[in-house]
Amino acid sequence: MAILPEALAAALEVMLALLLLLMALACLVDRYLRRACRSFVCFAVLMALTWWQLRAPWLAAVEAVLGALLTGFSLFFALGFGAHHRLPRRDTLPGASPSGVRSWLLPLTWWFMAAAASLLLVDDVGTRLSEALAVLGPLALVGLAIIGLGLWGFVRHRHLLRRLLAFNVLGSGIFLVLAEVAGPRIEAQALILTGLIVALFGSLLGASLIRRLFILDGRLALGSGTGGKE
Amino acid sequence: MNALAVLGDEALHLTPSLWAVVWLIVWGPLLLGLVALYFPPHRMLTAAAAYLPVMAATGWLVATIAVSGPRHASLSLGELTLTWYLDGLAILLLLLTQTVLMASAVFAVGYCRTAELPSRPAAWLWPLLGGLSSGLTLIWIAADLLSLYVGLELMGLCAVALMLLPGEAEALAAGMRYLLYALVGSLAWLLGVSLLLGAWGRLDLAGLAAVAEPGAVTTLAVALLSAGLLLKASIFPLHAWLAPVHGAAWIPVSAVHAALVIKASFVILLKLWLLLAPGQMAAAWLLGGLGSLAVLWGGILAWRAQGLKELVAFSTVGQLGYLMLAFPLLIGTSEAVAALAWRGTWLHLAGHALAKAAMFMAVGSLVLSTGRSKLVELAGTSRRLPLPLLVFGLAAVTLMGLPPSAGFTAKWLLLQAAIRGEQWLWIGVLVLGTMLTAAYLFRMFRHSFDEQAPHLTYRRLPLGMDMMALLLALAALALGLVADWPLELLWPWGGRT
Amino acid sequence: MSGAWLPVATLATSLLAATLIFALPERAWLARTSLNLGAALIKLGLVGWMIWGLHRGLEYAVEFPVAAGVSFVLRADALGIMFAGLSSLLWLFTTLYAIGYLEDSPNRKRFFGFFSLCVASTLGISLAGNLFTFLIFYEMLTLSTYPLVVHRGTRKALAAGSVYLRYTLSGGLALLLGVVSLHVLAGDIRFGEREILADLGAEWYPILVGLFVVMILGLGVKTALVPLHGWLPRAMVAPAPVSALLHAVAVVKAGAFGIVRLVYDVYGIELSYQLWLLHGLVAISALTILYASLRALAQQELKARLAFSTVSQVSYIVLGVGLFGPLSTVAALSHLLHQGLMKATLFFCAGNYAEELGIHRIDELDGAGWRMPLTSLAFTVGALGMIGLPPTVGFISKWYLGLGAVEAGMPWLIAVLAASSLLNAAYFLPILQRLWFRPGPAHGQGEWPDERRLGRLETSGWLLWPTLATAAFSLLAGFLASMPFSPLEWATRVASQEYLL
Amino acid sequence: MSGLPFAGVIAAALLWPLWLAMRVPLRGWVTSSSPSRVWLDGWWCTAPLPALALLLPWSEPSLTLSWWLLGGVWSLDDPRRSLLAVAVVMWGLSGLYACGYLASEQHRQNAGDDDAGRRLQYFALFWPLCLAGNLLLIVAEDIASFYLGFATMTFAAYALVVHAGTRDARTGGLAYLVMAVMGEGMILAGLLWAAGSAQTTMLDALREGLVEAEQGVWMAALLWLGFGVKAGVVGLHMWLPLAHPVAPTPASAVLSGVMIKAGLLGWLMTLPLGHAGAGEAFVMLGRVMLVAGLAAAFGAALYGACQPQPKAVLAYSSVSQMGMLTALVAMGLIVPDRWPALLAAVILFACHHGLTKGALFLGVGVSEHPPRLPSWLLWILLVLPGLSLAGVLGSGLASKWAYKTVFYDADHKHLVLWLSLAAVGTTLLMARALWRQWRAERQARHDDLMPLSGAMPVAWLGSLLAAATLPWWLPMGRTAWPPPGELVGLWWPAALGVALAVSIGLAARQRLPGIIETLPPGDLWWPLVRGYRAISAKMVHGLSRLGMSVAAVVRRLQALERWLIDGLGVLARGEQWLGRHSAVLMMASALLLAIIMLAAP
Repeated sequence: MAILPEALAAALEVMLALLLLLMALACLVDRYLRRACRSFVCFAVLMALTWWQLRAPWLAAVEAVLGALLTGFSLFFALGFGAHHRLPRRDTLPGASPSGVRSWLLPLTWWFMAAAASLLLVDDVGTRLSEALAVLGPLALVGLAIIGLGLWGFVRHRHLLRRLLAFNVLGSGIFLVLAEVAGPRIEAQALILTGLIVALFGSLLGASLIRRLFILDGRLALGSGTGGKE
Repeated sequence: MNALAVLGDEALHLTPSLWAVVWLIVWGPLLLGLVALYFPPHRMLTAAAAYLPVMAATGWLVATIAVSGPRHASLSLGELTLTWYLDGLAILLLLLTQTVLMASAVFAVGYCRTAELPSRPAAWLWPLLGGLSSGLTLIWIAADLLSLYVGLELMGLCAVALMLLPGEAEALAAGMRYLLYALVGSLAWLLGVSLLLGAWGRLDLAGLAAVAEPGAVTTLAVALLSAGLLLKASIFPLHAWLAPVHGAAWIPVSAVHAALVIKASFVILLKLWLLLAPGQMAAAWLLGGLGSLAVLWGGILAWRAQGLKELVAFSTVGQLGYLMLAFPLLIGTSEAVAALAWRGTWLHLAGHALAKAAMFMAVGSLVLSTGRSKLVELAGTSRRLPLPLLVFGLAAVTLMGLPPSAGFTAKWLLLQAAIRGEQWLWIGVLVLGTMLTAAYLFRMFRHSFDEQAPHLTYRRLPLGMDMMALLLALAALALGLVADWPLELLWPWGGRT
Repeated sequence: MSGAWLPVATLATSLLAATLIFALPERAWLARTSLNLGAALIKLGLVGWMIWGLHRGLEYAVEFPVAAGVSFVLRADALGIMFAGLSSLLWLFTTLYAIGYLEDSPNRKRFFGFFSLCVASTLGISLAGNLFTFLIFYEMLTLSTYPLVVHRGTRKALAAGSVYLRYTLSGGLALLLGVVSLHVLAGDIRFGEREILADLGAEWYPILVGLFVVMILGLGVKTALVPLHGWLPRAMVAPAPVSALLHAVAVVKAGAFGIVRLVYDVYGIELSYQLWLLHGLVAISALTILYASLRALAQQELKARLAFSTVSQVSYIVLGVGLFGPLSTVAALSHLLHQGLMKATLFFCAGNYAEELGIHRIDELDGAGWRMPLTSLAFTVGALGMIGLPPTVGFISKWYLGLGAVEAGMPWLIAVLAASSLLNAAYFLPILQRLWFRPGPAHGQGEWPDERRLGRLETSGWLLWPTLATAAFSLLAGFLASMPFSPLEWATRVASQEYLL
Repeated sequence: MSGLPFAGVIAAALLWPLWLAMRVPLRGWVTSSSPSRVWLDGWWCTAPLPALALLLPWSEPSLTLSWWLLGGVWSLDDPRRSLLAVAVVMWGLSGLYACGYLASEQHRQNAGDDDAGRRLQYFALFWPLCLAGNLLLIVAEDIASFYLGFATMTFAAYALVVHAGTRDARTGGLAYLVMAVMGEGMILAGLLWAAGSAQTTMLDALREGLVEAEQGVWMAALLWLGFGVKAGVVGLHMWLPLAHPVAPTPASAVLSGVMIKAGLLGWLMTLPLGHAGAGEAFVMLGRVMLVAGLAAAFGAALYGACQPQPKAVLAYSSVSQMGMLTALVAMGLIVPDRWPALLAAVILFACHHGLTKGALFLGVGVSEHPPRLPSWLLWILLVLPGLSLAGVLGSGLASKWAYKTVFYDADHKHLVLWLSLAAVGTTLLMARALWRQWRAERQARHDDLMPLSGAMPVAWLGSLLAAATLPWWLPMGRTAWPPPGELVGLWWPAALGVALAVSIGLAARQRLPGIIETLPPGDLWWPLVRGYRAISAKMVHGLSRLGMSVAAVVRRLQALERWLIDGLGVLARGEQWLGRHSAVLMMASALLLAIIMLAAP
């Protein structure tokens, strides 16, 4: 790491952040499920890189194994990759109400809360916003953005797999913010590690649930009827 | 504050023998569960015997701590230090947990056999229950947010996994919903924790209480934490996932879940609020208000419920509402009021845990024996199934808060606190809640005492199942009369200086 | 504290009996019967022992803390033991009766289990040493009587059970609120520590009055004070022994006993008088006495008429409590016992008619005296007692009540009493006339609704002997009212304690 | 003699009739299969005999029973001993008479008529019971015993009244019972009130207490009216003419002869008669009583003279005579200082009336089934007690003289005049009764009914003898006989009455039946019954309306409840909504909490 010049490191960081945001977006808005899952695997790999970048090699390794490999595997398992019953390739369910701008309202306010809190953390004495943003760093900002996206996705989507994806993205966003605001503390890493494990198990559980629900009565969303008609 | 003083005192570290006991209690059930995965118990006595060491260890721990006072322990993993703290509250919750778990496990043996559950998923019941137990134990004794997080997640994931076992679509859908909300709740919690960590740089509760100042960040963190925990604790209006889960899960799972799992989130919530938001009276009133609404909402829905399990599930929603009254009664009130409310809350929690587990078991026996699950279809059961009905009745006594039961004594204490604190609203809630509870619980009896109903065919159940339920129900009753000893252990409490 | 185990043992007898009965199989008639009777006899013996001990000045008390500041207190004082004596005596008879009554009917295990629980609760009420303990058993009573009320399991019984619960549980809640508030106000008041509330000071008096009203609302439900009496006539769908128990000992008396405790042992008679609480009691009980008698007059069902008569008669107790003076206290306390004896007799008789002849309505009773002379004789004794004619116990109660009314300076109440007597006569004498002087199926005219031959005597011995025993007791307690240990004498003793202090 | 034998005697006197009453069901129970059992046997007739021992001159005729009811005291003094004597004689003779009177029912029972057997059993059961009550009330000194005796006698007599089981008997029984219960109510109220204010359980203390009590006169009025039902005070007398004719003749005899004297005894025991310090209010009460008594004396005579049935006429005569007695008792309140002398007169009058009226009633039965006696002898014997009642001879003359002297001494001559006029009425009644009896006897002889022998005539003759010899054996001291010069003053009412009767009888021979048709026995009873029916119909209607309106309110509430419950279905939809929006709600609650916490001070 040390061999890289500082500017390059900063540029790398920004690029990583932008890529993360892009992948998260791709993963969340894509209605083609397999593509979305692939985007998520990419997102997870990028997360691993980010941990490396943040000087947390252990986390990077764990993220690569748990986040990219195992979670990706579980997602594809849920899709029915290579099995007899496959999920439909495209999510055709309408979004949950409220739709449009209003569907953004709550995630935005929530995001605002998180952002405000993060800013407040570094902004004790009332420095200007731009300085605070600078202090917070691009990864934290992207983390916040990802939180917002993830929340939106979680609230808006009804397809279970997409909600699972949204949860994973949301979790990653929170890890990013956590890493940024708490710094390289061992506690933060422990929390993230736990969170990763939880996310993996959650994904595994979720994937198997989705799979079996689909096999049992073709259900793709929560609610009483098949096909998620609520 | 009290907890701090203990943590600073080297002399009050756990002795090695106590350490061993604690480890046994934390991991013993999990190990037993793993063993049972490969050698599932077929007789209830076996299960009871296998669990006996854990129970004995719990008993010994309780006795020791009760005599010698609170103890603490720290566990270092490299640079990371986890702190555990065993005070009266923790050991009592431990005792409660292990009692309910053991009863449920023993009940589950009979249940698996009688309900002829498929053997593979049935075998998985054991390790998952063990994991649940470990998670719960961890939560009760944890004194830092990381341990709490680990415990919470362990418990939550096990609980969701247990939903997978029945394999029916309804159960799976309920489990899926549960999973999603549990995970999102955890994330909200994690966000809150990360804010706290960022702001104050530490995770141990005692340290946080010492350094954290009320401010915007703490406040936001507490709000986020609380939202996550409220969702996990299924407090109105975030309770909607609960009823399907209880309705679809296996009976012993529902019993443990209603008795303990959702309580864990509540316990964490209460602990954190007392530490981090001791002056937030308005917000505490909001929580109390949510609790009141929960009492009404849960009560009314239980009253309208058609299915037996549904009724019990909504009853849980309503009963949790009473617990939420702890916030307005504990936060920003005088010492005397808080002392009463503190005791009342824990007593209610314990009473409800025991009674609700017993009630679920009774419901399980009824449903299993008759093959019917609707209230109306159970008409006329009292002649053939007196014991489950008796258990149901005894549990109902506690839930309604009628004497002699833990529920009654708890209600007495809460009422006393409300009157003394001049918070009249909660009196109305308690009264109305009692009436609603009576209204929905007596529907069961009204149907079961019907002698003009067509006769059903009945399946014989092992006596041990009902005895377990009876044991729990009687414990709930007895707790109302001998509440003094456990309540004295709760005092002095870790809430304030 | 020499005999702390005695109250506990007395209570445990019934509880244990209940538990064992629940544990026995349905078919174990002999074991259950012997258990029932054994427990009843043991309990009667224990209570008798305590009575004797109290007579010699011993003290029986036991207590332990339940939660912060509240204790569970069992204490046998003169007032409590009086009620305990009544309940254990009548329990014996009612159990005997119930065994015969429920012969060959389903769910006997459940019935006798809850029956024992019910008596345990009644005993607990009588031995309770503070309001908290009282409340515990008071609510326990509600719960344990519900299965008895709905025992038949018919639609009507279930509906009556619901009504019963609505009333009693709401009443229980009101009582709970009052008791808790009182507890907050004055701490854990033991029965007999009357000065605590009086010493609170005048600024608390309005609150005390309010709490009293709330608690009377709670207790008044069980006492069936008008307008809180609606459950009682409906609860008549229960089997006859249950009605006897509800009306004579358990539920109604629990409420009345609670009022007695509240006035005498919590508020203290002087404070109650000072706060005008007693006047309220007098007014409401006078209203109840007359209203219920009028309603009884209009009933054509035998048990319904008896039910309204109970509403009216129990208010005598409240009236006695409400009048300020030792004589009325004697009246209230002795009527507590007297009414139990008489009403149990009457309900037993009603049950006998129903079981043996299928009679439920009054106009079916024509000539039943010839078919069932002993039962009818017992009924006559009970009815005359209700009217208040000597030498039955009813006269003794009425006598002291009237004297108490004069003593309290309210002679107009004598008009209420006389009117009540007349009304009682108006609704009981026609029954007697039908029983004895009208020609009916026994004279070869028409037939009984559903005649069964239950025994060699006019009906089964299980049914007959308890009936005769309670009738005999209600005669003897009147004849020998001035003997030592008679209800009257014991009531006088309690009253003298009350007013000497 | 000491107290112990007296206790034994009194116990025997009370328990023996009770045992005889008990014997009836016991015999029925033990030997249920024998149809020809004789219920009114020799033993049964001995019921009042042990009470005769009470008439012996006991030195200390008092018994205290501390365990009894509210504490019992039983004792005897001369007035009560006199009444007791008359009661015992009358009960004994009537019992004997009843054996013969009910022999026909016994025959019917033996012939297999179960109803007759039942009626006999009731008679055999309640007769001694009634007697025991009567004896108890005479000896009782404490209120409870007195009330017990009074109530026992009253209610047991109901069974005697309705003995025949006919429609008329039931009406008479109803009238009797209704009035009796009302009387009991008033007595109870009066006793309670008086005893409460005097704080006593004894009758003598109660009398004292009445005088001192503030509202004593009201208590006294209640007691007067309450006992007045039994004693046939005007307005409360309706049961007498209804119940007497329908009851078996021996029962009528004791009802009219002995039992209505219980009312008188009640007055004597509870009213402060002869109490000097009683005050103006009591004098006022006395005047009211006096007027009521005289009204009864005249009104009953007039109304009774129109009755066709001899027993109804005799019943009205009882009302009339009791009215005179009421007037005498009232004088005890108006002129208290004359009371001791007046008391003797009252007792003498009461005893005389008891026996004479008993003899007259028994005579009615005799005239309906004339025994084998020469007609002239029979008629002399039948007329004699009538003359005695009219005050012409025998005890009637003596008692009339007794009160007359008292009033002359007290200077109340106008009262004597009134009473003499009442005696005219009595004579009229006697004439009417005897006339009807004569008709009945002629009818009986014409129908050639089976003549009676044995018990009935013997009992009747015994009662005649007892009535005639009353002044010589009454324990209440020696009676003074009027000097021959006063006889004119004593006889003129009777003569006037006879003359009046004959003239009316001759003059109104044709028209009288018309009047009779319109004047049923029981006078005021019938309008009262009509009024009651109207009112009770309204009341029942009102009560059922009340019940219905209560039920309507309940129904309304139930409907409201159902509506509410149905409305709760909305909640189920709400629950679904909550289920769909949990995530959003979680965010919202976090936001809300944050806002509140930040906004709160």
